[in-house]
Amino acid sequence: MTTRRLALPAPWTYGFIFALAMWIATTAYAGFGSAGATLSSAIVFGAFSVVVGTGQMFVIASGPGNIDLSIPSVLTLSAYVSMTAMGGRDDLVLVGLLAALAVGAAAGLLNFLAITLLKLPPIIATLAWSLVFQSFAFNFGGEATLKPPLLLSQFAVWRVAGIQVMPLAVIVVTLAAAVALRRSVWGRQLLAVGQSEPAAIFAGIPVRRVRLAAYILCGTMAGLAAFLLAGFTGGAALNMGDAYLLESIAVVVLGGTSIAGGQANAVGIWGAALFFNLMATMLNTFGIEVGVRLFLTGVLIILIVAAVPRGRTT
Amino acid sequence: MADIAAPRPSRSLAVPLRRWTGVGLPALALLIMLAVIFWIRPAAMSYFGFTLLFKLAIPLVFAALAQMLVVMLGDIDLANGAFVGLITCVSAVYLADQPLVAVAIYVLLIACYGGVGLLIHMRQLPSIVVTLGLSFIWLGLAVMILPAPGGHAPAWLTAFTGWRPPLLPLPLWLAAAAALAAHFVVSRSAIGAVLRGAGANPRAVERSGWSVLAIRVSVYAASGFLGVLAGLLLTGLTTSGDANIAPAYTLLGVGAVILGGGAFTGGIVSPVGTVIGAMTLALAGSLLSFLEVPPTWQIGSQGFILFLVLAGRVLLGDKPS
Amino acid sequence: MTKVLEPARPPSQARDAAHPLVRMRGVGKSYGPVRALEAVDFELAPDEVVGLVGHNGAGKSTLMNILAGVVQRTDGDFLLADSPVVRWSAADAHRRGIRCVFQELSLCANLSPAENTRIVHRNLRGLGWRKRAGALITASLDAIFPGHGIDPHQVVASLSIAERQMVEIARAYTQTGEPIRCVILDEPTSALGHAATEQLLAHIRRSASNGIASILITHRLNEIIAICDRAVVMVDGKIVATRPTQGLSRSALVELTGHIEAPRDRQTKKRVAAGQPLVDHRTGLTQDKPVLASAGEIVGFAGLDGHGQRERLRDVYRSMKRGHTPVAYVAGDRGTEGVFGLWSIADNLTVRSLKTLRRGGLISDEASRALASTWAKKLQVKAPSIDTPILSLSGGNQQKVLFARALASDADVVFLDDPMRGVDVGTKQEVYRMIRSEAEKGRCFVWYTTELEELTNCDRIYVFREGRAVVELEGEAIETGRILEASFGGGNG
Amino acid sequence: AGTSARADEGVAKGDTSGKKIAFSNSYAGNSFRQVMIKSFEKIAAEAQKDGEIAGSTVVSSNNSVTEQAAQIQNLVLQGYDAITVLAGSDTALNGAIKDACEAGVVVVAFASGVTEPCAYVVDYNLDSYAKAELDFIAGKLGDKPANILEIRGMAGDGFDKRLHEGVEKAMADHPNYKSVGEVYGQWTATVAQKEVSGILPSLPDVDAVLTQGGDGYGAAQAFKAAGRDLPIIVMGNRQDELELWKQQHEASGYETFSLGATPSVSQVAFWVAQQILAGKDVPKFVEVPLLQIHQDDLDAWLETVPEGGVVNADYSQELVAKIIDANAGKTPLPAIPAPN
Ligand SMILES: Nc1ncnc2c1ncn2[C@@H]1O[C@H](COP(=O)(O)OP(=O)(O)OP(=O)(O)O)[C@@H](O)[C@H]1O
Ligand SMILES: Nc1ncnc2c1ncn2[C@@H]1O[C@H](COP(=O)(O)OP(=O)(O)OP(=O)(O)O)[C@@H](O)[C@H]1O
Ligand SMILES: [Mg+2]
Ligand SMILES: [Mg+2]
Repeated sequence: MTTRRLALPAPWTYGFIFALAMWIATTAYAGFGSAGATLSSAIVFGAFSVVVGTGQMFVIASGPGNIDLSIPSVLTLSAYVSMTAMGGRDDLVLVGLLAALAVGAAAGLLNFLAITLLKLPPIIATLAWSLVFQSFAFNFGGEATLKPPLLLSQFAVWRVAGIQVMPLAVIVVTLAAAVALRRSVWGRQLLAVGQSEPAAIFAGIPVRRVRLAAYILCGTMAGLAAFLLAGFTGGAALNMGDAYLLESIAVVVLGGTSIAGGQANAVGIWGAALFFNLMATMLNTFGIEVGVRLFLTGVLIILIVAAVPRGRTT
Repeated sequence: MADIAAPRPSRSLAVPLRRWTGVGLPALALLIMLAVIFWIRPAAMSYFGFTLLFKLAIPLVFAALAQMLVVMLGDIDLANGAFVGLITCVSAVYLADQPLVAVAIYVLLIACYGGVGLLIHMRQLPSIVVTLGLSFIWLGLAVMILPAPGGHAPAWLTAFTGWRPPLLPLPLWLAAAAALAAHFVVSRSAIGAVLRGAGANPRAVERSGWSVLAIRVSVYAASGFLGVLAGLLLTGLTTSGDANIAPAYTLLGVGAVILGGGAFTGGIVSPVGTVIGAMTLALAGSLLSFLEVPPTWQIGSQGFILFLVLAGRVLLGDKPS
Repeated sequence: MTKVLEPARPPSQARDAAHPLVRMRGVGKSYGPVRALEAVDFELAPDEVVGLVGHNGAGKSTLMNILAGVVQRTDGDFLLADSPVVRWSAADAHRRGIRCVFQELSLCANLSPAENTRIVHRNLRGLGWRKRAGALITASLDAIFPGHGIDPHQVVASLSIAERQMVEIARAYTQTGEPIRCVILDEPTSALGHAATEQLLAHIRRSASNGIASILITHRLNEIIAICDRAVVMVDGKIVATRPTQGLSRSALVELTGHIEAPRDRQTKKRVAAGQPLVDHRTGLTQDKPVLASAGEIVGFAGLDGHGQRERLRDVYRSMKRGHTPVAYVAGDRGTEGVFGLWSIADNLTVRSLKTLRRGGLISDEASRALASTWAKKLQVKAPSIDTPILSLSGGNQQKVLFARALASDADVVFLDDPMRGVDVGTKQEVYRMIRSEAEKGRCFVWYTTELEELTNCDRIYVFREGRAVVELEGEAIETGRILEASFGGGNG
Repeated sequence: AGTSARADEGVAKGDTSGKKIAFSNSYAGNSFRQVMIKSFEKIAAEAQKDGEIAGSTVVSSNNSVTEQAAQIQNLVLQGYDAITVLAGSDTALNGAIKDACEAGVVVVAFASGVTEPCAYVVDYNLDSYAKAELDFIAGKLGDKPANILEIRGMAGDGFDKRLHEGVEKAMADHPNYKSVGEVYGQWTATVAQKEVSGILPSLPDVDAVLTQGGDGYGAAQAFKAAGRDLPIIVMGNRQDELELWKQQHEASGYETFSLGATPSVSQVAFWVAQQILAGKDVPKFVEVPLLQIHQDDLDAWLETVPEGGVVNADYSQELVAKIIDANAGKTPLPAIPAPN
């Protein structure tokens, strides 16, 4: 009695498959000459979503209910602090990077403290902090866009042999995250904590430290994204992070990470990020009316989650 | 039989405390905020003042109750705010002149909500992403129906939202009615027990012969219905429709549910707490304008108010949710 | 301990063998390639008490779940009161008077016992339903567990595991419409204390004389011999023997399950000269003895259920978790405190040993698999491979994996939190042996158990009363009578 | 039209020293709005010092129209005599504004198309905004066929819709111009850059880009990243846009045009409110001039803008009175003079 089952692709590949479909549809519509440029633009902007998504993934994987809604404001605040620290000087670029990462890490720490000390659900704690961080950014010179040093702007668009370096760097980050999840002690412990906190306690895992690291990493990733994004788009602006609130969650879940925690996929985030960017490009290219565009966006998101096969969990 | 009846001293206290913190804490926060406002502006302590203070909290109350139903099942609805926006558009465009069309659209939309529940259940999908996608669908539909803010509310609707009933201002009557009705259905009724059970342990409820599928579909539809009510009230208050009017309701609603003692684990919600939580959050925004906080700190102060109110739960030794 | 139950046994010829309540013919169940049940024939008379025994993973729960309508059989026929059953669901089973207390707790923790009762009774509604439901469950609890002290309107989450189990059992015996014909109890006693167990067993017998048949699954074979009319033995998805319990001996029953009962050997081994104790935990409460344990020692926590043994065990674990002595913990409540449900056997087994499995900073796959297969083999985990998802194992086998996790680690002190819950007789014997041999190698065990007999494996025990370790017994002094006496406050307590 | 001297021409001198004026702002999350708030606070503080008013306040809601409506109601309760409103929605505040009017409060809505008739509206003429954009393009490209990319704001928003309608009207005058694409940039440089980058590969040569403010720099970055020549991108008075324009002009003679609202429109609203309280007869709609920057004034304007900021200019009470009079008398609006 052998039951043959159709070999379906793994859940995390669906982002890539859908992204490919959008890419083909776009280029078929606009002419195949545009294929390369369309893809490379999706990769560049996808890279920013991937950075914030990777951070969000660690948090989401750390257990049901864990989520970081403060990413957009942490991103904005980090960008302001970092640009201020550099003051447009090329020799301070490293200082700026460290400043962005430090602000992100501190924000992650504050999020975690509110969650543990005040015993707030993460969704509320990070929301409340995000309001506070936003105020910090307002007070940090919100009346102007702070400009990045030339060196940073150049790095953001730097190409070697026609290939842009920044997305490559982000791919390295993704691979590191994937290895950390599979092969590092912290990564395994994170997935254990995400599946069951009591079981993790009794398996000797320092639950709090593991989760703290996840939140700090998430903030740090937002800081990194802030640094790169400010370099790429010409500075720190108050609303630069807004687009990444829902997108950071969506790319993680569509990328094959379980929202209930305990299971994560770093590579899949790329597929989901490409899907999102190419979907927007496709709908823009088709020139459909905006209401229909939004409608189709929603339908496609639901379609892709519904298409992913999953066993009925009992 | 000493072994069975072993005393557990903490337990007898913990439960009423938990129940109390669900309703009492936001209620206390609400009273403190009101006290501050009245202290700054005694004139606000009047029928007229109460009406103005709470008028715009009422649609949020209904939106929060809609969110509460979904949270009760262990899910979350990120499309709640967009849906309320869509309802204001439908109402502002059709309700005055073609009421039957409007009602038909409401029914269809409620059915869609039920369908989303069906999809989530059948395919075991994470509600957070499905409703995220759904929010784009609602917004898209709203923009198709009403490309820019406008339209007009039917006279009877604006008359209703502007009505001045005896004894208490309309917002308080509506909030009390909503809280009592929801409390009766969710916390007291026989079917309410099954619904909350299905949120906490669907397997056990399924094993007792209930269809959790049917439960999820009907609860989502009920949530859609409350969303329609929220949208209608909002249309009446603003006399028009706007696709982007209420995105903030999504997270405010979630906040109200949690503030009111609800938990994301499913099955733990308090309708009365949610209603008071919604009014508290709505008033928090107002408090800031009374306190004349500097503009750059206004947003941050809202965060701190949230911390203050919720930190009360820790002081009272409540369990994390 | 079960002597009270003997006289209740009715004459077995009173049963109408020609018209059984339930008749299963060639029932089978496959989970993909896993054959959980193979052509099982099973019958139950209307007033019979049948005991179902077998090793972990034998298929007992699967068979009962089919009867209760929550699992669909893949082949075979099924007749209920002589009429064939085609479509069968949990609701159908309930309607026809078949109730089941499942192996995993099936209460909604956020609801009160009264509300949980309402969930199984569709006609408990309308005005005053809450009061009626409360009265119903209280009456049932009073009938089965007199003196239970459970408030029917307080949320289940605040009840102890034993109390929840009582509520769930009592709920199965509540009746509003259709009379109850049969109650299936899948390891109901594994979470109950002694007194409650005895009350339950007595109630099962009483119900049988009132025409309610019962099927009892338990690994405590004495319970089967004490109250069942018939013992049905399962091995590897098949029924291999059916025996009347009259005159059946425990060891004969063990043998039928494919195990051999080892003689109860108590080797009084030479204690390692106690140097610095590994465990030294003091609370500062009056009359509370410090909990001490040295390398090579097996220390037990005894006492009546709910007198603070588990809490103390956890306190000791928590206080040592951050210290220098490596510790491990084997949870008895494996569903919530033990297994990582998304992971395989290997992942579950190695999670406590990750740090030692690093090669050059990263965890080595090879080393993990080697560790996992060694220990899965040692504990005879019944599974196709170490990559099998842990949740597809039977409960007892999951427990073995948790044991293996602790033993495979570098822990010097292993805490056992009633770890034999739902473990079959054969496995228990092996695990006892393993614990002793590990202790001889210098490990220290702190062992909380609800099964008094298990305490004879300990070198020393603390008997708890009202949250304090009041009496310490050592060596030959550890025997049931002394323990009970100390638990109730006799002796020197 | 009536060019005769009107009785109430000039600054009304009624006593407003006991009056309080509030500013209800829908959103504070970008630098334009931050400057707008600062401009209001500055002028209100000066006016208070000069004894023109008794007090002022600013409240911002976080892009939540319902919260803004509640705040307007609170301002009424707090006893403000006039409320200037930058509305988050053209219609959703109607209920709250009507309540305020009924409570005797002067409501001046600005930079938004509030439809409640009791409110005074201070706004730009968005048709002329769009017309100015296309007129400039036509001046450069003539009437030969050209491809136009339009960057819009946010779907479902009133400002976006009205400006887009203006664009459609203006485009009708240039039948050879073809709209080749339309993206939504949310008035945010990063979003605009992303959306334009996405659609650009599929577009033919783009000759001109229409913007709504806050999105020109992002669009330019997208063109640069795609390795395309910069088309005529109508700028929106941001410093980075002007800087880029200047660099491109010096490098390759690039020429464009910049126009937009000034954040200090909040000051216009403030003075309009004050003048109404002072008894001036103010028309229900007060059009404010857009600030336009041409190649010749570029350097002068650039001098005045802080790095990364927005071009701004203070409005004095006299200037606002002149604007009101021009509106009342249907005479041309006084232009905002270039700094020199
Ligand atoms: N005595 C206790 N009672 C109730 N909950 C506790 C207790 N001790 C710990 N916890 C909870 O269990 C979780 C994990 O606790 P644990 O002792 O494993 O901490 P930890 O992560 O090891 O800490 P650290 O990182 O400081 O080593 C925490 O969320 C904590 O709130
Ligand atoms: N959902 C499932 N998927 C795959 N295999 C399963 C599933 N449920 C049970 N099995 C397999 O079916 C077999 C019988 O399991 P069952 O739970 O009936 O055993 P049991 O006799 O009740 O054991 P225990 O005494 O440990 O409870 C086991 O080999 C188990 O691994
Ligand atoms: Mg079983
Ligand atoms: Mg078992």
